[in-house]
Amino acid sequence: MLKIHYFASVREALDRTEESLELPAGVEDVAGLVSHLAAKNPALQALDNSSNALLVAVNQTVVDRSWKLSEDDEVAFFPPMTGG
Amino acid sequence: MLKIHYFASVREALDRTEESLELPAGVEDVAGLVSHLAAKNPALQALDNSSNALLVAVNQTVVDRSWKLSEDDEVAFFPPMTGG
Amino acid sequence: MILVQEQDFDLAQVYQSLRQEAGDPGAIVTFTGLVRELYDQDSDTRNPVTGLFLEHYPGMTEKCLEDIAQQARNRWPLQALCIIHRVGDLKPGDQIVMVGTASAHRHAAFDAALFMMDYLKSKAPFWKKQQGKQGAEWVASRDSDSEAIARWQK
Amino acid sequence: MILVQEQDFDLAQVYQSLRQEAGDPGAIVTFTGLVRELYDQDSDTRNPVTGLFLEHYPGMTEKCLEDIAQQARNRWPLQALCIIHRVGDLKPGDQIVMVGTASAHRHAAFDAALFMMDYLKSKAPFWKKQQGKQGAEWVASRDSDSEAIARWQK
Repeated sequence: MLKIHYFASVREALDRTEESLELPAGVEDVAGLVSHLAAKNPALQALDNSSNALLVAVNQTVVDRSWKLSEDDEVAFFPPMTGG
Repeated sequence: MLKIHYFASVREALDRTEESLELPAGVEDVAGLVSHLAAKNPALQALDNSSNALLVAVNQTVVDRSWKLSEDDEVAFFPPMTGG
Repeated sequence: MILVQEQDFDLAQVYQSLRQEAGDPGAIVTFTGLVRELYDQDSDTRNPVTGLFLEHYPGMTEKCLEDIAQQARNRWPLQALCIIHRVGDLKPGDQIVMVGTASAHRHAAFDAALFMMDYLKSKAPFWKKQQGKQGAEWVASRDSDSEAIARWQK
Repeated sequence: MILVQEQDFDLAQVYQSLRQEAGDPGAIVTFTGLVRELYDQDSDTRNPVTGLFLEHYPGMTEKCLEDIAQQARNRWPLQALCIIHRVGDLKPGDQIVMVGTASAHRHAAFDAALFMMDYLKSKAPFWKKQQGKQGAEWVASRDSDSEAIARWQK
């Protein structure tokens, strides 16, 4: 199972904190997962269309869209960081 | 009267903390004063001959050897600073 | 010492820890970040900040801060360092974050502290939501923060 | 706040003063310099430092520190700053000097604090005499300190 987390403005836009799902058939990388989730959720699609509005971490490390996914990965979606 | 101060290693080399003297006849600038004092004191001459070993402040500002002196100036001789 | 916590921190206590842990330090630098009432986005003073909510990604946050600390140790000869970042609800004037470094020499201590702050700002998973008199909004990331990181990668 | 004094100083107290004086600070940086037991010149550990005497030029010292502070205020938007330098007899582990800066932004606070330390090291009339187990000697000035100043003059 993929464990998916949403944070900050992404969490609010999607009105969702987390979800779990099987790695969908045909989804190999982060880009594929974003497309799969966005098909069900226009808010995610909108975020993904904005430049630099949606970052993705896999297993707690920020990765780009070509990152290959494995079953049991922890995936997180969030906006650019604003700590400090 | 010129008021002259000596600090740190310069003070120790000359075994002198301060002295007062009239601006000597013919002495117009710092270089002239150093020559005048060094003639009486070989230790000062030695310091002046070493590269960058002898700094001079007039009225509490570091100046170069061409600085013109006036009666009642406060002159200080010291090595490069090592604070902080 | 790396801490992510809701409660406030005591600069004096952290400073004494760094001083002791360092052994024979010549230089200790501390940086403290505080919640400003007049944030840049509201600098026309129409909407002063009345509160700040700090969200983070538990687990990834600690991993990220450890990584930043390790990068600093690899680049500079540090005798001790600390990073403390608060999360949760804060108000104007509150301390948000501190980093501290101890080294034999001042430039190492200064550079490492600034390096950790620059990385922390853009790479650690914290997000600020500002509460103003006219409502709440997520703070936008700044180009200047990405540029600050680029300087270290030259 | 600019002080030249024999007695020790309390970082926590200075930090709180900066925080209050600044009004709405976003960033506070403190630098503290301490007496090292193993100074570079003795880093082979044959002659650890047992004491340090700090001589200065009363009057010029204060004038010089005021000038350095004013240069920092002219270059960066500071909300508050302090410089404290001790003189007289010190021992290893003692605090010698601190500078502190408060600003809206971290880079101004960091740069101004480092600038003041770099200038203070080479431009303020302080001289260190180190007491070691094998005798006392005046600390030599370092080329790296002059080079640090040159960086700010570019």
